[in-house]
Amino acid sequence: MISDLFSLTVLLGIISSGIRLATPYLFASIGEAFSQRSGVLNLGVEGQMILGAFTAFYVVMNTENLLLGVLAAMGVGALMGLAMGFVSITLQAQQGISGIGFYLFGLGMSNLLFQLLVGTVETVSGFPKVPLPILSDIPVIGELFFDHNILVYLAFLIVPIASFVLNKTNLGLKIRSVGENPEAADSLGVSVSKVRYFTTIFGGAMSGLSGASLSIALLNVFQLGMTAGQGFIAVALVYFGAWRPWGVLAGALLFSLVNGLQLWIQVLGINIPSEFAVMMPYILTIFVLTLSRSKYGAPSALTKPFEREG
Amino acid sequence: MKSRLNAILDALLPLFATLAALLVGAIMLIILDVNPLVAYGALLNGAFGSSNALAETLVKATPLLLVGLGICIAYRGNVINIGGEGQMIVGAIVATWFGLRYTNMPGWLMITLAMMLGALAGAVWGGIPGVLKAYFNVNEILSTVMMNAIAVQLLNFVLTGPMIDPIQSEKASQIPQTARLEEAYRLPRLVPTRLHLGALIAVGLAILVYFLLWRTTLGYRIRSVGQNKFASRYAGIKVERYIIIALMLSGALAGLAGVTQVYGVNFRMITDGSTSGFTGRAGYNGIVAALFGSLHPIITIPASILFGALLVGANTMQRVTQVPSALITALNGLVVVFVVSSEIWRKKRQQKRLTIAIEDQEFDEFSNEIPGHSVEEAS
Amino acid sequence: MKKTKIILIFALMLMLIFTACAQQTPVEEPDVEEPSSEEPVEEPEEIEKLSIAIVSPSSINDFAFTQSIYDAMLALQEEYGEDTIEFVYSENMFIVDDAAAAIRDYAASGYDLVIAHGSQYGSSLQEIAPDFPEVSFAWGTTVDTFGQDNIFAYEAASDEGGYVNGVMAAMLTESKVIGVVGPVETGDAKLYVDGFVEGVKATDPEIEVLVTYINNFSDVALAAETAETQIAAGADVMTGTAQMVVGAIGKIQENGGYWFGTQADQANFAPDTVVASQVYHWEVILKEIIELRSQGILGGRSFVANLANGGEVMAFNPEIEIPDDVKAAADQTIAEIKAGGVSESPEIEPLDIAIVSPSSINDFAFTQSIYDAMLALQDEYGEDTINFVYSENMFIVDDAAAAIRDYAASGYNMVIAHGSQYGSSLQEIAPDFPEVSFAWGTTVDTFGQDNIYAYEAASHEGGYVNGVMAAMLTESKVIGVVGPVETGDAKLYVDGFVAGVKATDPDIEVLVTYINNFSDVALAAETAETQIAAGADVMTGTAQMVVGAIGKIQENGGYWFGTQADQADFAPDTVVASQVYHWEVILKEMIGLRSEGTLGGQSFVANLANGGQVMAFNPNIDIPEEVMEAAQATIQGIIDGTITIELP
Amino acid sequence: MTDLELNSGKKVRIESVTMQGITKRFPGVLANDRVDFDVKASEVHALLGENGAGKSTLMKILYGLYHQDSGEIYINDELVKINSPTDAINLGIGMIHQHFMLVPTLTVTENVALGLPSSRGPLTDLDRVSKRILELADLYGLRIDPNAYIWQLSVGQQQRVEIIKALYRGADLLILDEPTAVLTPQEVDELFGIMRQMVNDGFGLIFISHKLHEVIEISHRVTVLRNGKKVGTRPTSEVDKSELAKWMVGHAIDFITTTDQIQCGEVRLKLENVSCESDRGAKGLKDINLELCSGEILGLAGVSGNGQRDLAEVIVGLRKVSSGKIFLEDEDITGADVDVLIKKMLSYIPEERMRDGMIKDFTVAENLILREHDQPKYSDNGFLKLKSIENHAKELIKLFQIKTPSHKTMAKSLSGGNIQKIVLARELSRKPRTIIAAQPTRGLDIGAAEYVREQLIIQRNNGTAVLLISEDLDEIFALSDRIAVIYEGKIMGILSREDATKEKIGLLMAGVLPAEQA
Repeated sequence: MISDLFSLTVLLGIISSGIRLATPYLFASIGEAFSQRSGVLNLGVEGQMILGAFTAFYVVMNTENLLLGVLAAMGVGALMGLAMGFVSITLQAQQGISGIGFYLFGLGMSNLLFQLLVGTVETVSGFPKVPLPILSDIPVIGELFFDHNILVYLAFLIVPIASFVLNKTNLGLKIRSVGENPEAADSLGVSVSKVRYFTTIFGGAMSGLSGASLSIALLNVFQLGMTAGQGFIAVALVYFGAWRPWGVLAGALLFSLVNGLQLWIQVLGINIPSEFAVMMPYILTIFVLTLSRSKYGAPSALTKPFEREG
Repeated sequence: MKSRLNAILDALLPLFATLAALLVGAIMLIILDVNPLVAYGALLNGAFGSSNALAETLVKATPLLLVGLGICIAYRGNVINIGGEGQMIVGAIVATWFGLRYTNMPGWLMITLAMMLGALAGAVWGGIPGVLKAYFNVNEILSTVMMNAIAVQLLNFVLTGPMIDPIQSEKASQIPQTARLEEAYRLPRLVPTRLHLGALIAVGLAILVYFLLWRTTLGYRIRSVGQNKFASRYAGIKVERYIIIALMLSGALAGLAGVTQVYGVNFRMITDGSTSGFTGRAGYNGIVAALFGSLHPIITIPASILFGALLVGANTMQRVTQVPSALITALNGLVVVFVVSSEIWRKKRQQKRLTIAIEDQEFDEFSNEIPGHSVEEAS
Repeated sequence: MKKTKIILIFALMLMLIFTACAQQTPVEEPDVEEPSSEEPVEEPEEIEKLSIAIVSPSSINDFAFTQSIYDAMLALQEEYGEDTIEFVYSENMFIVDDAAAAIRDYAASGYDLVIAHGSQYGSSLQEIAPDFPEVSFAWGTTVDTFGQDNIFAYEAASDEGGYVNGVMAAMLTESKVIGVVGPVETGDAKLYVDGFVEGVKATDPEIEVLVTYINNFSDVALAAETAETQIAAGADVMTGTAQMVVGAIGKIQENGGYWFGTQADQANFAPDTVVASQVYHWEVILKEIIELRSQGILGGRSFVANLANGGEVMAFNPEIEIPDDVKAAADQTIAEIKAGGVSESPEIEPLDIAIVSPSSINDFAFTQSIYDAMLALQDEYGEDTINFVYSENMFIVDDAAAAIRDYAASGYNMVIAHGSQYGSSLQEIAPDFPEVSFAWGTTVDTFGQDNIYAYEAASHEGGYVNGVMAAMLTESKVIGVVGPVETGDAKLYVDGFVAGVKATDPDIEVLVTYINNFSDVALAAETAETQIAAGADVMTGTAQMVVGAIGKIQENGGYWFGTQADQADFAPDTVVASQVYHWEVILKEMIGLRSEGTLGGQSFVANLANGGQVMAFNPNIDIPEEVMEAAQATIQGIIDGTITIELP
Repeated sequence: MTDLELNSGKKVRIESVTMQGITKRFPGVLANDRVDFDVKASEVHALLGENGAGKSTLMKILYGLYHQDSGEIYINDELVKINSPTDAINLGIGMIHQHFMLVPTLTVTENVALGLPSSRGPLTDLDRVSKRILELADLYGLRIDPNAYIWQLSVGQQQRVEIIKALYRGADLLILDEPTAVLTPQEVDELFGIMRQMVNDGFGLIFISHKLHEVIEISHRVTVLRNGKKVGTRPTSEVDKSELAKWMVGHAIDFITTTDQIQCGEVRLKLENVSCESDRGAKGLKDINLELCSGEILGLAGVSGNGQRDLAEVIVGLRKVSSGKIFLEDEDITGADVDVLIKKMLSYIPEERMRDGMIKDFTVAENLILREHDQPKYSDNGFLKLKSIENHAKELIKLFQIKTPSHKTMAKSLSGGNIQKIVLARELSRKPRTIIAAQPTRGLDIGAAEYVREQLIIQRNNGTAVLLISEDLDEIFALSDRIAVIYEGKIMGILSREDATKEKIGLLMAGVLPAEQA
């Protein structure tokens, strides 16, 4: 049975699962990477995601306007990010814990609003698949990589963009410096809190988008607690990716591909308890990181509030 | 006098913050057409209104305190242990297995052994991220999050297979639970409620952890490693070892929390397929409790009770007012956010007091040492 | 639309709260608790001379709404004497501003009671009343007194008469088609029509009721035209409300059918056609108002005219020979309504029931099934009899235990622990509350305690039926199953499903994947994708996260079989059938036992045979006949025991 | 308003800056008390004072990092308001902070470009910036690789980056906050060369220091602060060292040197062909052979970054030896753990005391037992003996005159000098047999530095072996019995004090062997 794993269908299946599963992680992790690069640890990603998922779903259900849904989800995420920013930047609260608070808040609010405004599980028509001209006609690869909905493309497109912004723009320079040595940035007239507010708001918007990618692009449905801890995995993937967009991509793909693999293992009836199959992506993620021995450290000022003395 | 007042104000700060959060919650309640006074009356009543309510609050606070104590240690060692959920689970699995496997032991002996084994299992589960961090530079936030996910699958596996209640395994429904521990193995009840000895043990451990951190070389080293790795190495402390020890101790206390949940409350393990069904989110809430308690083991005691009261009372409030339970979750989130946010006032005031203290001291010394201003005139 | 409304209502509520806070402080609320009808008023008490003014939107002889209040005044005058009751009226005040002016004018010129007989007059009244604290105002039909102590409110429970009319209409129609002509779908009219339809359906669900709202109160021609249309569609019995229905009555009369009236006795208008009318006797209400006034209470209360208090009366047309059985049914219905419930359910004591369950009441799965059952019970026994509360999302066993104990201690008669993981806690709690019944699901274990009921669903039965159908529908011979954790109800269902498939066609491959998670919708979706990629064209699954999987099989044009809730609403083109739990069947048995003094100690299984489980086939899907037949045969086989399900 | 013009970016060349009556109060501390200060174009104005005298505070006010409670600032006789570093930069003021304001994970170019508008809009224009850096570097002799990461650079090079940052922003008034504290003598000379050139080009420079000879060497005028108050301002040519010292400290100071020659005792520490790897591309050690006797101070001279740190760490057990052997009192201690060596009474005063030598969030008492916390004196079977720890702390606080409210105060709330004293008190009070002292007086004010030197001499006189690693040649010559010179991880030679001259040592430090010297 195990040999079945190496057939083309299965291989393609795993890869396409990996691409889909990675999509929400990419959005949320890239956003989180930005906020961590500037020194803010946001553990509230999960809450922002689920509230974003609900918002997108609800807006699309009522307006059938997908773009509006995406924007609303990003807006709600950004609002949560703003609140997170206020608490952790202006009020200098413990970031990890306030994040847990925002997670609970987002979880509760999405659930509450769903009960009051929707009531029962419904579908919406979300983003359709957009086969890319020419590219999607390439046999095998075309279907695999170039026949997805627009948010999937966007998720993968965001990786090089994020990398470019971080490394090649003034904004990126500011973000990196604020996360490493806020005093230095401050002494050169860079507003540490402005930069950090920007990244937390951006991170929130991305988390919202991540939620939207679930509820109006990949699944087209909202169900209570549907993010199921993915926000926390997204945070963990930022560590895996050593705060670099390409690293995050590698982490998200690894985790998602192994997740796809374990699904196939179960589908092929390979005889291991399903629990152990489900464990696989987690174990492998730790394992790979243990072996790879990242040379990059965390941003020096991560979780440290900045306050000019005097 | 003044310093005592300040200390009291500091200690009450989380309480004020909680009240502020509840005030925001009141608006939501009004929107849901529920009288906030009735709701919060129910909350207070549910948390403290009767001896039974009080006992429930303490039962809830017990695992929070145990996990929170572990967080105090880990945090002092500058490691962030988000793995309390997983550590509770493996601690409970091992202790439960032991209690079911060996029957007819004296109760006190079994309880002692089970606690030790559970703590050990938790320590191992916490130690793995510790080793990974110390020697392989794997970030512990990542590894503990992953270890939680692994632990819950382990739980699902043993409770549906190897450790399932033999009675259940014959039934079609196959509830994923273990058999019950025998009567003798259960933690004694303190008063005729569900309040069990575990609560006292947790308080005892809080004092012990306080001593450990500030009165022993081990604690000294953990704190040293947590504050400054370079200086610790310079002081001859093996930094890696103490990172691991800090996470292991943290895991051990979480493991113990798992044991008390089984031996003190439910007498068996049950899962609903997620972590929180067994742990009651204590692995996460314990972190919050520890931070409410300023990461100080003694202050974590009232902080755990406060947070436990909030959780218990909120459930009562839901029952009485019939608001959707989602509101409770959101409200808890608000409380957490408000309480951590309130810390800034404590910090600000502490800073102020400190500088005043130094000023007084320094000016005294200067006035003794410095011989007048004659030099200035010389220019 | 509904959602926007809720948001609006939220905003409004907020504003209301603020205004209420601002207003309520100085005003002493009259004590509304006082029983308003201590004794039926037979003999009119001596009252002071009273001058009353009526303002109403249509004409006093409209055969409908306005006429009802006018007639009531005449009745009052008759009772108290013209010397005592003096009244004037302003009719056809359809312009609200004019009506406001009239109301103000009457109040200013010393009338004791001004009746604003139109729900549209409310906001005017709210402004005017405070200026005349000595004057009583009455506003109908509504229940809102604006918290002002000189406004009475009154309305009619017109659904009651509607129901009675409906029952009779159902028995009289031969074509099995009934027409209804309504003005605007709101207020009194809607209440009446809804009650009517309910009455019809309760008597014969097969009857088709054509309801047309013409969105107009006065267009008699349009009402006539509507009646023509309905008659053309086969209606032989009709009803309708508001003054323009006279047009409709004329038409049904022409066609020799029957009419049921409301608001006023319409028999005079078409003696050979109108069978019965629900007539308002506002004088019953007005008498109470007058009496309160004589005691110095100028307002602040609201009243409902209904069959029980005589504010509504069924006027049967003596000109028409109503068949005995119809008359008897009508009388019986009236009696039942007066007694407080139309239900045929056995009389039971009022019960307070509490539910504790691990997920959310709208989880589309396990918890929702028990919640829906409670609603069904309430529907059946009435909300007065069945009062229930719930604690949802009690995934922490310990919290659930606290909740269960708390409910038991606070006097609930029955506490339902709807989660197999709660058993252990229940075992401890139940002995402490011997007077309380506990129910534990889903399991069969009562722990030998005589106040615990156990209930579970034979979900493998529905699973088996689903499996049989799935096996017949798959073309690829591959079927996918998405499960949460391999245990309990989920395992039972999946095992039953697999058995059903294999029994039908052993060659079919069934791919079972447990994702070990109840909420990860994305992972469920991905699992479905994987199974589809592996060839699955028919799928099933259980627990709330399966919505992700349903979406995927839908995209791929395959079939889905549901369980726990009817999932056809969710994906009408994909869900072939769902196994639905009807816990109310079980709960009714428990309630019945309890009323006989048995508090527990028995276990129940919801299955196909006892109706606790029902197969809901999706009417939107064209299920091939042989599949449908096989399904029915399987159900029958399971029920009569000829099919035994082999579980692993 | 002219200040409006200035703030709006219209750049006026700074001819003079005048600060008048500046007062700044921190919660509880009067950091500046009505201080007047001025600086003109083409001069170096030294600001002299002990640690905590208020020099840095005054300059941070000028740079917009702090706001004065009262007092005015004038540029070219026009009142200006400086609310932030951005304002200061726009006015043409640059500041080289004592602790460098650099982001270690960024390149030189990125550090310079940070916070500046780019010619390419939102995109960085690093190529242009690095070209300009090279131009500036050329102009002032600031050799630097624009593409290097900051963490790869030596302290001296990092300082150059700081100067370039200021120049790049068009500063024509430069505040140098203790710029020499971290530099080697050669680097100091280089810096002074740069400063002189800048003065010639019309820059105004404020030079903050507590090193008298440097002030006398480089400045045109000197202002002395003490306790937040201005003591006075004088042209440098009119003052001498001892006078300035008296101003600074408030009383006269005697400079000490070792004069007596003590006979070397047994060999306490011996390194045989020791080599090691270093961090991040630095050179490490190559075949070091060294003997240290009891009762002597062996001075190790060398330009910063030539392996001094590695040598110290290898000896005290913080760094692995790749080859060779180390003996402490004839016992092979190669690869021994730090705690073992501590018990052998090996004391170590680390170079970066703030980072390596103490724990900010520990109390003074806890810091005072950092290296001995598990000795029987302070702990008993794993339990700390709080009473004896407290007594120990009280004793040392008195003995070493550590200014702290109590032994329970967190170390972080003490001044830098006092934190240094904690480290010294701890390492010197334990009756060590061997002391490795790395830059023990760096960052100390005169009084404290002299005190430390005195302590080292007392230790030596008591028969302790002292390895004094210092980049301050004056100090080396003042204290050492023998002088070793390290260059690129190798010992270039060991001279007795009699044989040593500054020239000889200087050449060895530059890597020129005696044979070549001829």
